[in-house]
Amino acid sequence: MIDFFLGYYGYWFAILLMCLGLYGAIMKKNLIKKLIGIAIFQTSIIIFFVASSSKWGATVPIFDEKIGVANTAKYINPLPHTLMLTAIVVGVATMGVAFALVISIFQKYKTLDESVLLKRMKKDNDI
Amino acid sequence: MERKKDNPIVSLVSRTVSPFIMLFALYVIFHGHYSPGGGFQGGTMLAAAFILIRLSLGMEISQLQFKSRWATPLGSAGVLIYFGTGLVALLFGGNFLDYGFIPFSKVVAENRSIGILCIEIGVAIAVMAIIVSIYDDLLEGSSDD
Amino acid sequence: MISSNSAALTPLILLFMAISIPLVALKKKQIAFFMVMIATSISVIISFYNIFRVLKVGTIHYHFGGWIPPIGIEYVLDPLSSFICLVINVIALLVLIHSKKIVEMESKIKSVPYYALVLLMLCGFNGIILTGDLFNLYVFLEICSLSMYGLISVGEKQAPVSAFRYLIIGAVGSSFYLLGVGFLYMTTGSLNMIDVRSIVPHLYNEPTIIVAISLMVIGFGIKMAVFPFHGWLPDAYTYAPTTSSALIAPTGTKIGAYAMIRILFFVFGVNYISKTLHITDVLAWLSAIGIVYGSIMAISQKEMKRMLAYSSVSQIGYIGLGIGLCNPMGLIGAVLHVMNHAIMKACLFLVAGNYRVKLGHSNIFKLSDNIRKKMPWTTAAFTVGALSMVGIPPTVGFFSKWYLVLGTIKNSSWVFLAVLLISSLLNAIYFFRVLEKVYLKPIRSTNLEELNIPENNKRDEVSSSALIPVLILAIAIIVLGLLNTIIVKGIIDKMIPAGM
Amino acid sequence: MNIQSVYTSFIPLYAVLVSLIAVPLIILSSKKRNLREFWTIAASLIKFGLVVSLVPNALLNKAAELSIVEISPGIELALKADPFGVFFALVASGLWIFTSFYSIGYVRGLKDRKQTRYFSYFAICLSSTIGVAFAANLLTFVVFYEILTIATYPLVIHKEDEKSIKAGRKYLVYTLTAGSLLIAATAVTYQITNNLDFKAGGIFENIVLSPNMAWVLFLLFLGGVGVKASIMPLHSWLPTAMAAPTPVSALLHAVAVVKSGVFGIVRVVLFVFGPKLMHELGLNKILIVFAGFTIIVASLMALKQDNLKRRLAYSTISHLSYIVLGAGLLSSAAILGAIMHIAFHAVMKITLFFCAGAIYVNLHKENISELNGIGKVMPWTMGAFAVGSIGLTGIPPVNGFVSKWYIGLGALQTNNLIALIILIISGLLNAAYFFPILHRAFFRTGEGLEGKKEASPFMVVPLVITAILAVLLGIYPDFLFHFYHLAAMVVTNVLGVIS
Repeated sequence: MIDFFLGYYGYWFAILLMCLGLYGAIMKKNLIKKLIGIAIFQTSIIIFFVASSSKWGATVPIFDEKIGVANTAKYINPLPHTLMLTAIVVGVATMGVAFALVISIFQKYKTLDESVLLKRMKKDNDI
Repeated sequence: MERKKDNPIVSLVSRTVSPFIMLFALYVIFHGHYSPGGGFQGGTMLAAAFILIRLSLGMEISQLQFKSRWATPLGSAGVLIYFGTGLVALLFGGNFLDYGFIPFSKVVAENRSIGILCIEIGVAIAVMAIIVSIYDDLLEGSSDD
Repeated sequence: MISSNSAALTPLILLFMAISIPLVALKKKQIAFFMVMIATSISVIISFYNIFRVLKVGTIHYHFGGWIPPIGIEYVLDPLSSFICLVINVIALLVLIHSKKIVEMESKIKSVPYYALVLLMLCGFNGIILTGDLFNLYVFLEICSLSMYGLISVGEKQAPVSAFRYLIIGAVGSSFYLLGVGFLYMTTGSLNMIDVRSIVPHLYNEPTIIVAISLMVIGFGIKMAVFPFHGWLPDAYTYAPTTSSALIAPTGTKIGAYAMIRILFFVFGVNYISKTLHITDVLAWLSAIGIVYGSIMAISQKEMKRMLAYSSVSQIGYIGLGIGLCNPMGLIGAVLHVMNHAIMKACLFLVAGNYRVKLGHSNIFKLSDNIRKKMPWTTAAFTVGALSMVGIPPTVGFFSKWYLVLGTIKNSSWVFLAVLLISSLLNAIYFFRVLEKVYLKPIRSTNLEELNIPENNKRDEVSSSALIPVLILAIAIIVLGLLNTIIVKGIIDKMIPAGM
Repeated sequence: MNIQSVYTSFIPLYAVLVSLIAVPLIILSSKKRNLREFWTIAASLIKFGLVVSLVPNALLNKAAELSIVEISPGIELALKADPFGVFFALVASGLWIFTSFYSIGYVRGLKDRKQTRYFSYFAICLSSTIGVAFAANLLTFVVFYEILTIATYPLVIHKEDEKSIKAGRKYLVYTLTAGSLLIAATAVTYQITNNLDFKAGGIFENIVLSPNMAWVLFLLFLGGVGVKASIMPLHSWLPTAMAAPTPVSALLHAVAVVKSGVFGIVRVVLFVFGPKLMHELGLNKILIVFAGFTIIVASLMALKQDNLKRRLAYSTISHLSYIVLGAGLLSSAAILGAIMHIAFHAVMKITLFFCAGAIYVNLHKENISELNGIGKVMPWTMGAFAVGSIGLTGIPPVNGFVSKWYIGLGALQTNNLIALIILIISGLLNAAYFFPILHRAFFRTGEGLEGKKEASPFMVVPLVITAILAVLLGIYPDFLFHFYHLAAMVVTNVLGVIS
């Protein structure tokens, strides 16, 4: 039982972060904070992948004379890391777009607080 | 966006550090294909170096180093390098991105390593340019309101 | 060389053009449009070529970098992917022809980056459709989503807010999908769809698989805007510029639908999905609710684009219902409706755009019958589209409805049958409301002495570049309706997955 | 059952397309009204000619067949001119000629706007009606049926005032709902039988069908086609739709739309379910009950209408149910009478509508209470009206008597006395709501009629001709168009007995 919690602490941490990020993305009123939530959410997924592929006593999957090709158990599966590299880049791109949007929202409505924003939008829609 | 430029410590440190960051970034890029590292990481480091200058010395000076309006074309160029490598492979009868077919030399393995190097360089340029341009856009976006 | 690589060419060409536009059109802005035309027409030609090759030689696999899957990334051209690819590219071509004058007119739009984004989005679509690799699908999903946010945000004043909302929801959705991929990779150790398909049956009773499926379905459900996840759609379509909404509304959600079909039926297998997990039942019920909800909301709208957006919600429900029925007729109906709805919605959104060009608004209550005298052809096209949405034969709308009805009866699920019929009546309500506005004089002006007053029925039709695509789509609605059997028998029958 | 031979021919397709081809011509020549009307007339004449050219073969029980395009795997958009289809097409296209002459007089008499739209949609309606008549399978039937629904809408709202727009909405609600029911029924049928081709004796002839399924299916069908046939609970769109111009009411609400409704019912009864199944499961009871109810109640409601067109509308409703009743009785004579009533009632009712329209255009009078003494002003019109009403009451020598006689005979064949009693009562009611009009017209002196003359020949000639036609058909039912033979042929095909 105990090692069900301790043995998977990487996953538990990822799940914790995930909930944190979702909470931020959904509940926070400030748009920037929403974005931070999203970022945390994506990071948690990255951590999840990396944790899933991490292994005790194994090294980076680059050929090493001391280990040799034979016992692949000594190498970490590189694929999740490369995938996460891409995921990180995607996340960066998302953040870039998101910040651009936030800036243009701020230029148009002079606020980043969602409730105020909605009020001002309603004023526009009525016109 | 009013800011103090003449802060000697900041400017001195950043001026000294940034070239080394670039150097290390280049190292990471060029050893990406047979050791940890590669285009993404190296490109990000390069961008970090540029952004450090932008942060510490302000837009005017940093424009001498790297003009904002270069960013988008440079990014496209980087992707084009990546893309071109794949296309060349395709032209020489392989599949897309099949570097083995690019005749840099006789040995296929060598072709592969050079091909992947081209890819890494392209990616690095693209990433660097894009990150810098994101930074610049955010800066001017926040400055003109 | 073309023949050997044609599978991978469409996304590559679109990507190439997308990144070379900023370089080439640096000096002359007009070049951008022509580059877009070249790119899209080439991709249309290639997708025609692909579909015929697929029909001749069967499924085509393309291995990137010569790496054999499951190690390498592969593109798969089977009837389903080639068909959807063709539909998307043709619609995109027509809408972009229409965009020639429109983009010039919209002051906020910088044409060069706009067109670059458009091509990037199309590249993402083609990639999603063609790829046979789960993670690669995620990457393309993000590419097209990001460019969609950009395309939406350059619209009216409220556009950035709706784009931001879409971004939040969309990011969460694609992250869910990524998480699902993670779970799947942890259990199966492979990312290649065909490979996973062969591995999964041994792991059917693993809870991880179930978690993965549900995460993926939620992710695609958000992209596809099935009922509970549709929140982002109406605002996004309403405030986006004309070209963007006309480009995204017909294609964007269909991509989600395609990915849903691909993942559910071609990765996890029909029987497991429908018999063991009943995910398709959940999907069908949600879609049924969405159909009714979307129609009812559409009735209560007074802005045409918003009305069309809500009707998209309900039409997506049709597709989801067809998938959820999980029988051949249902799938035929769904896939056919992907095409039909793309055509209809493109036609209607372009008409709304033409109205905006000439009147400056597309508010239903401000329309009157001299708009018909002004723009007879556009209005005729709108009529055809509307009748097709209602499902009047011999338009395409009737036939997708027909196949879906057959599917519901085959499952003897009478509730869904009732939902389909009721929704077509609701469609009739909100479309005939518009048609009455457009075709009939306002009530008071029908007394006799006003009849000999000359009205200003001067022709003021939009420019040909904006009119021809609309007319082509309107004609296609009728012709494809009459010829639907050729498509169904020739292509769609071949994409029925095993075990259905 | 004598065998029905089939030959391929394009004539049915041409018959459908003629008026569709006329539409663009009409629109193009919208400025030159004479040319425009010429197109209409030409189209109607050609169409009638084409249909007539199909009659001889139909009399030999040879059906012209043509499958145009496959619109769903295994189902084709196919036309087939079997005797029944030819019969209905003959009625519709023949009366279209009179109507087009008449409507020229009508719309010009009122200086109506949007005449181009009026004539073009008229043409579309006619082609879809012919399509309904010649439909070879259920899906084709559905397709043309829905097109007819939509094409009628612009004619119903033609006046574009509050009233007619409301009428149009009501019309759409009813007919579109019916259309969806019909689609559902068709789909269910396809699911069960995998075959939708109309077949004398029924698609379900050799298929075991659970009674519950059959009942549900039959009710679906009844809901689908019953709306246009305006069976009683579903009738209320018809009187409202009388807001349309009179020629429209005349053709569409006495001939095309409602008749394609009853045509559909007869198709369903005889060619989808088949008499055998109907009889075994007692489905025809539903028809008889609904029809009897409708006949009586509609006649009673007609009594209290003062607006002439509304009274005619209710009389239409009750007479449509004659046909349904005849089909429900399922005996040879009854079916024969029902089918003949499709034609004969059309002739008589179109005469009456023409008269109503002539009165409206000439004297701007719509209400029966205002009709005092107009018999002296418009002798020809009111004479024709008299003929029509006598016929509808069922008095020889007008044709209404013949069809009603056969239906009564059929009631006796199945010794279904209630049906017979219903027929008699409704005859009396017909007399009760028609003869007062004649009494007012001829035997009372009206005021404000000085200097008024007969309506324009454009309108009078057609209605006189139709009246004469009614009488001739009454004396000799096979006159010129072989209505009797065609009907008999249908009965033979379906029941396999010569009546």
